[in-house]
Amino acid sequence: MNSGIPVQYFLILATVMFFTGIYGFLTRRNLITILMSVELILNSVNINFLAFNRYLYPHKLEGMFFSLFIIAVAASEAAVVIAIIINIYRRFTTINVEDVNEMKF
Amino acid sequence: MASIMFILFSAMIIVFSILTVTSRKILRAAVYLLFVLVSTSGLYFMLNYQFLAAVQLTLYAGGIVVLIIFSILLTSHISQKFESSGWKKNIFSAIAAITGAILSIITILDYRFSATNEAAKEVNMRLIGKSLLSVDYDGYVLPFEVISVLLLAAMVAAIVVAKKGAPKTIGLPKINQE
Amino acid sequence: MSPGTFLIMRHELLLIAAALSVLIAEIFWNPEKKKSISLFSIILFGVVTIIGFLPSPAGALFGGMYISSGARLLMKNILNIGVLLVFIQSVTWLKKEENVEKISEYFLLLISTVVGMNFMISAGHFLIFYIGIELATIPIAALAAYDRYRNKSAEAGIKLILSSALSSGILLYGLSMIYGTTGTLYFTEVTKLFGNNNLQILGFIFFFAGMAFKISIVPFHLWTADVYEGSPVNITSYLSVISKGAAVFILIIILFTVFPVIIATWQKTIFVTSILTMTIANLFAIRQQNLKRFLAFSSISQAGYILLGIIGGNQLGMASVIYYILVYIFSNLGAFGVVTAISNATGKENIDDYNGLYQTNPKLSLIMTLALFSLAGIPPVAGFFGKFFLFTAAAQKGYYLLVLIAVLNTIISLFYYLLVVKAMFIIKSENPIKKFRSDFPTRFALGICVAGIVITGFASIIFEAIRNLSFGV
Amino acid sequence: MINFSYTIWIPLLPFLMFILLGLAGHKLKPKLSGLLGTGGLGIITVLSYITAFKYFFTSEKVDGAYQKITALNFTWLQFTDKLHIDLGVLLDPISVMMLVVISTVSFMVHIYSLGYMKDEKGFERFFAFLSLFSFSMLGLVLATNIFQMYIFWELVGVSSFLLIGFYYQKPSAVRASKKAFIVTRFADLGFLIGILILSFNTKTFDFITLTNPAGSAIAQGGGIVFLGLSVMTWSMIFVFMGGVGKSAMFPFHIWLPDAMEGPTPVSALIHAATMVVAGVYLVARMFPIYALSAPVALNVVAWVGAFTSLFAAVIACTQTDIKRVLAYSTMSQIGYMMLALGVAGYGGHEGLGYMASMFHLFTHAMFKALLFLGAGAIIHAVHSNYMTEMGGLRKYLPVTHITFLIACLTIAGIPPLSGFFSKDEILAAAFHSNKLLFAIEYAVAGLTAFYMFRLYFSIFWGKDTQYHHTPQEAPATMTVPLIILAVGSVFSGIIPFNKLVTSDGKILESEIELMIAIPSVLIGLLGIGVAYIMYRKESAIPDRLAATFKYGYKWAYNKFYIDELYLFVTKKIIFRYISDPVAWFDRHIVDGTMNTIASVTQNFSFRIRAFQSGQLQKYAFVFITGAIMLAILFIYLWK
Amino acid sequence: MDILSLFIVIPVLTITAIIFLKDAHQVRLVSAFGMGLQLLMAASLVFLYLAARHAGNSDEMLFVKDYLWFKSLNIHYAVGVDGISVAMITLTSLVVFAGIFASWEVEFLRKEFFVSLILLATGVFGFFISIDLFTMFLFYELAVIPMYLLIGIWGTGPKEYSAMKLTLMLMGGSALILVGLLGIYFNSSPGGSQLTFNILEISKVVIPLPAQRIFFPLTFVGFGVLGALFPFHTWSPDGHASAPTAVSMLHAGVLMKLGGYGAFRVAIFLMPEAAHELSWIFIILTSISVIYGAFGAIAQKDLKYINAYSSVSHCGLVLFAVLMMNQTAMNGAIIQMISHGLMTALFFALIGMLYGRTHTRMINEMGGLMKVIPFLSVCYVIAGLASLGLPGLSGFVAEMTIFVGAFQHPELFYRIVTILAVSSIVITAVYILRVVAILLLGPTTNEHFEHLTDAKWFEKISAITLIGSVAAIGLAPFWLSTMIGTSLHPIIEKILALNPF
Repeated sequence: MNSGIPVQYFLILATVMFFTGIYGFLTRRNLITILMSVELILNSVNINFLAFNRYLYPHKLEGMFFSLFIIAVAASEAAVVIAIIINIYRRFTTINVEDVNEMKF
Repeated sequence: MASIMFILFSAMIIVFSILTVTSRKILRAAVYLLFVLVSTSGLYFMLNYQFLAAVQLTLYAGGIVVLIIFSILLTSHISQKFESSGWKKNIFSAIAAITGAILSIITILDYRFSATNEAAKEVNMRLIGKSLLSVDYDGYVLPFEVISVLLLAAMVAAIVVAKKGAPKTIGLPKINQE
Repeated sequence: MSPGTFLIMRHELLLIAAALSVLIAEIFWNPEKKKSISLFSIILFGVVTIIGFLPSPAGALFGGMYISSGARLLMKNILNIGVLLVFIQSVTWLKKEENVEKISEYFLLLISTVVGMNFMISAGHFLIFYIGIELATIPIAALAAYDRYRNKSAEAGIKLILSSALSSGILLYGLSMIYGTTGTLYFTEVTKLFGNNNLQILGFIFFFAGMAFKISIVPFHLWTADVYEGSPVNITSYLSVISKGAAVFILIIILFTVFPVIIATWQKTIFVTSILTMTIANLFAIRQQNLKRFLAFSSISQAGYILLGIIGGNQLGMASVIYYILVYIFSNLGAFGVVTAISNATGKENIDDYNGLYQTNPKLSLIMTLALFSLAGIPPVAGFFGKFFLFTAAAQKGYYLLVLIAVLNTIISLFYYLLVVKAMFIIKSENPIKKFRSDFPTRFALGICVAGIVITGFASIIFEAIRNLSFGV
Repeated sequence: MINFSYTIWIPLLPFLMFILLGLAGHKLKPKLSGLLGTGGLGIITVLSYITAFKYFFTSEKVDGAYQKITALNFTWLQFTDKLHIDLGVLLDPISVMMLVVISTVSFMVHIYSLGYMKDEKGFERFFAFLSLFSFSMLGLVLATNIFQMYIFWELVGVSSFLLIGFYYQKPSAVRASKKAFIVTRFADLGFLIGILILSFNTKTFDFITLTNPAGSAIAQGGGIVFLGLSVMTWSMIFVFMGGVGKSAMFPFHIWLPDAMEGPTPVSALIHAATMVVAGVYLVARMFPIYALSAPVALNVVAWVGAFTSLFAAVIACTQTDIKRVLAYSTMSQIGYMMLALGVAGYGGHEGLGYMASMFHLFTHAMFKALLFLGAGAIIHAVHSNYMTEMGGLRKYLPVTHITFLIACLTIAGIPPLSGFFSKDEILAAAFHSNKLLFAIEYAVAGLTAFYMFRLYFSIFWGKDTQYHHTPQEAPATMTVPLIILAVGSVFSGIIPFNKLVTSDGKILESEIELMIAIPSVLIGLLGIGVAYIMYRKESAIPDRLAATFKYGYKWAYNKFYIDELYLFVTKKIIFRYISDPVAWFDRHIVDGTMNTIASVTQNFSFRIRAFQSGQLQKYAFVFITGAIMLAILFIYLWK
Repeated sequence: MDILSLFIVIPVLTITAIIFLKDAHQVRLVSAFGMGLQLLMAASLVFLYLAARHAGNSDEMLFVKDYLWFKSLNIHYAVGVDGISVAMITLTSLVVFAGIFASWEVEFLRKEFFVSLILLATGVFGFFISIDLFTMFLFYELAVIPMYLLIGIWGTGPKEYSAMKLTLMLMGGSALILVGLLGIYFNSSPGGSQLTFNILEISKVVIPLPAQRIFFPLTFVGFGVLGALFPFHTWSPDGHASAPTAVSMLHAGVLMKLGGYGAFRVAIFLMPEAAHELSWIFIILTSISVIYGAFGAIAQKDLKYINAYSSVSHCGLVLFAVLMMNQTAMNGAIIQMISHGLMTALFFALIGMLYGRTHTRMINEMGGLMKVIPFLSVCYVIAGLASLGLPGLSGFVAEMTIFVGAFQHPELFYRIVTILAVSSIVITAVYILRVVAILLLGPTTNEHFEHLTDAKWFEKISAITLIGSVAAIGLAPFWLSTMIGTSLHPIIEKILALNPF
């Protein structure tokens, strides 16, 4: 099927995507872009699961279903995050993450 | 053919991912994210997970990205440009991310994956449906049920937080406002 | 599957039923009488708690995805007790005008997190575990942001949910590696197929980092203080006791049942992180002025001690951890109960505000002292026994150095607990907190906590019962 | 065997009296408490005399030697199987002799005090303390073992402390009592160390076992050598250190002159007749060990005695406080006794010095008590201690005058008074042993006569001083003891000590050696003559002499600056260079370390607060780096 | 109910009674009654004990009661006493009794004061009757914690600082002990049978030497902190100086003895080989304590500081003697604990009473008190004399037993160190007399002092109780010495059997 492409390629792709997401999480100042970075991270994990499932363990559907549920969880998580972000916007009139630091030390 | 497609998709994914996390215009970032998600679903097609690819397109690209864009519209001006974050933060984050990536990749490449010998299952809607409702081994009815609770809770949670109520009286004394 | 087998899932089913009942009540209840939803929910949950204690069969369902055993039931029951106490403590706060219209949401969300935790504890498959852990976290984030009119509350919410999302991302990445190397996510199968190669250890470390986030282990703890401080007090106590307890439970189950092969690795991991956790948390706690923040660091350091029970990988260790969580529930809820009562009555949350408290509110001061002493591990209260058993468990495997570091850390922790005691008893104040009388639920909950703090230690039967249900690697 | 068990009452009675007066004294009438104390002492005196009679004249002798009789003994404190402190009564010639001395002098002093201390505040307290002292002193001499002796040794010390500081509101008295206690305490440290070494090597405290000439203690003790000397020698030197302290020998003599701050009867009893000779008694008690097993230590005894006697005599010539003169005289005389012991040997004619020492102890007790009581009567009359403020008192105080003169003659060694006999024996013993020591003692005899008569003439003759109040002779309670003691001083010389008190208990054949006796009398007369010339009438000779020997006089007058030396050592070295630094070290280094640990913790806690910056992304950064670090650590570094 | 457990039950009942009392005046009566009862119990315990011994009962511990508590860890609630514990219990009840009367006039939060005080006492009693290491440790910590409140609330001077320092340092000690105890526990059965916390059972096995080398120092130093072992003694001066009277009494009198007793009963008894091997290190430390404490006391001006340093010196002697590991020295150590407990309690009681009158503790601000308040002054002198080791009072007996015992040590090094330690008696005399001279004797310096009143009845009870005990031991030490000595026999035999000198 996809025998031409080794599974490692997928994994490397996912890893790069994963750490790109992490980079975004660490650097973006806007809360919404941070949320986007989280989505990137989750997506990369999905790729991993699917690649493993397809290449190595196609006799079961665990990887696929895991990805499915990750998507579902990500969706609900995103909903709550956005709700909170909106609340933050109401309270702080900004969604710059660096300004949201009333509590520290 | 497959490898060309893989190269295409993965290039898109990587490029747009990086653009997503570096673009200084938020709406553009959202659009790049959409591209990433779409490319990913392309990969899923490639891996023969058509159902999941569809879910990815509808739920992720269709749902979440739209949600994100809405919230962007609610909270920002479209053309608003961020001042770029401090270079220190960028450098250190990049170092951390690159170290992590190198570590992971080295470790992955170090490992010899071995595929199972058992026969592969043909992934089709019937199988997916059966598995989703199966209570046996490799059946996923329980997570399916649990996720419904999660979705309900998330819905309520979002409502609780976002519900707009006029701040009538605030019972807490001033001291706690700070 | 016969309907009888559902009995095994009794906890989860009852809880879901309870959650739905609250939802239905919210819909059909007379809006004027919304306040009584509190009572309704508490009674409902009390019933669930009691039923949970009835004997129940053990076994696996859904092809091994759901596992029920004596230890897991015990953990769920212990959590239920804690949740019930938190519920009772919340009543006063929920009566406040700005909260009245969200009472049922409060209970609904909390009960659903309990559902998540129960599934997490009963997980036999990483998928259930993952969904459980998310279910146990996402609603809490919303609740942390529950005080919509307080900046800090919103900040706490966003910090919690984004950190948690990051940590689940890392955890998932780790899980994906475990899946990739073993080809399965069923606990029983992973155990068999797990080796000791680098990729699996990488997967394990990332998984551990995700779990460590939930338990607030250094260096994955930084969210804790801010979230605890910003959240409403009751949510803080819920986070510090129930969420943490559940995460500890599932961590110990997974470490003992899924990863016995790499015991050497996770022992080293725990060794390093527990030293870091105890020390750093204590160092931070010394300086705190806000009591919630103070208790946050205290609870982080408690997590460090708990790791001592896990590190041995023995039956005694598991027993001591479960026992300690029980004791910790009573002690921490005792402390938070007092903080809640005072916060509700006066809105004061700083240690300085407590100056001279004993003169005006001796009972609250005594309860607080008792709770803090229990947290510090001073006899004759239960915390002493709890800590002693934890240390014994670590010493059994020869981790004397770790025990020494831990006991030296308890001295630092004693220092800051005594700072609070000093404020209440010793320092004189110009205008101390006025004398007030708490309402019945608060007093009731505090009474239970005090009884728990005092009795749990002396009544050896509790520990022995826990030990009989525990197991080692 | 004669039953001596009643002797337990001899020490016990004063103890009960002490308890009674101490607890209930302030409720009794002062006079009654005084009479109670005196009465108790009277009974003891009678008992002592009975005991002495029975012991010396009716008890059985073995081989012609007096036996050591343990009248009573019980274990008070068990250390090990062999080492235990017993309390008991040991009767042998010297302890019986001491009984007589102590009870006699003490009884006299009690009677005297009834008059002397009349109208003093704390009268009953005074008698309580006197009873305590009597108890301790009697317990000391009757001790059956060295540890019992140490116990009472300490008790004597404390009663001395209490009595010197009797006028506790007078700062000088407080200082003196403190000094006396601490100096003797330091000496007692040596005693205790000596006991420890002794007991470690001999495994016994018991005197009879220890001093048995044929016993194992003496036989084996000399064998083990430490730093060049045998352990026995070490232990005996240390034990002697205790004696040096108690008997005010050089260099621990400094407390005795100051101790004169106490009431005069106390000086008479404790600091002249009884307690200060405890050191002599101690050496005598351990004599067989000294003589047979630790000759080096015995040599030390001799030289310390000789030096002190000379040293004190020189100082005595320059002092003007009459009690101080007497105090130095006491030191000098005790030096004699020590010397005598030091030159003695065990048994036979060698033991002459031993006998002489005990003899002198006895006679000295009489005449020195007499001198002090006489001085007390004088002070009582003129309200001053300084002989420069006295003169011509013979007219006012006839009884005192006569008895004082007798005492002076006795101490000067004029025959046939008792002092002559005892001093002569000492000189003889020294002569046969070491000519240098003899020469020193010979000179001291002259000095003694000189300073005593300097005192005598200055007080009773000399210038006719005008007094504010006409001095009056003391009441009968004071003069009667003077007379009794004067009689004692005159006649005690005829007691045949050579038959009664000897080193081995056997009779010692000795007679007056004219070769030695005549010169000694002559030098005594010479001293008297010089004093007569210088002090009979007011004259300028003393001042001129003092001017001629300016530095010598100044040094002697200032007691050779030994006090200052001590002061330097205590104040400067102990306080400033040890204690204060220790206290500083404790506060700043030891405690400072603890505080530093605390502050470093706090400081560190403050430093690391940047981690908790409130920035979500920094938290995440730590999270990620933490996870990566752990992964690197456990995958590649520490697998 | 066995007699030993009553020693815990009675204080607990007293506390309960106090809590439910409405009238603040009755509080002290109830306390005095409860602790008086405790004193009677202690007296009867002495008689019961001696009677049992006389009847030929030669068990190591008498009145043993053993209840299984935590089955899985084999933790028992086990009590039992030998002569040593009986002596310590008697000491404790005496000091507590005197302490109650010494704090008769506490006004501020009286109820809480007595509750804390008796709670502390409960811990101490529990410690002394325990023969199970777990319960022993439990009671040990229980005794330490009330100190914080007692000093912090009712203390004087820099009380918060002192209280915190004291608590933390003592807890630091107990931290070491905890590790030591766990080490002992897991090595308590080299044969592989049931592990145990029971002291008697552990004493029958030989803990492997490598383990002993680790856990002996931990345990010894841990207990040594409480026993004011140099350089871990610095909590003591500040703590004592800031503590209220009764607390100083109890603390110096009893609590510090926990250290000595624990070092003896746990560290040395259970791990004699390591003790023998390592004793020289600790001998050096304790000798420093002895001398250093005494010198430290000379330079102080505050009465309580003087006494605190003196306690360092005297308690150093206890540990010193224990380390000599022979019958006589250990006997002396125990007597010294009792003796020091009584006289230092007396000291602190008197200092408290003086302070209550003169409102100062600086010796150079006082003077000539003998004339004004003779009773207290005489008591002070007696305490001082006891402290400097006057025969006829308890200090002498204790010190001499220690010195003679220590000097029997076969090795020269130990004997030389003993001589150093002996020299402390002179330094003691110096600082005691200095204080007595400045404080009590001489003319009255301050005219305000002319009108001071002498001791009240309750103060007299307090002082006389203690003086009586001090004198009783000093005059008739044999029964105490014998009682302790017979109990030491089995311990010494164990040590001798393992280390034939």
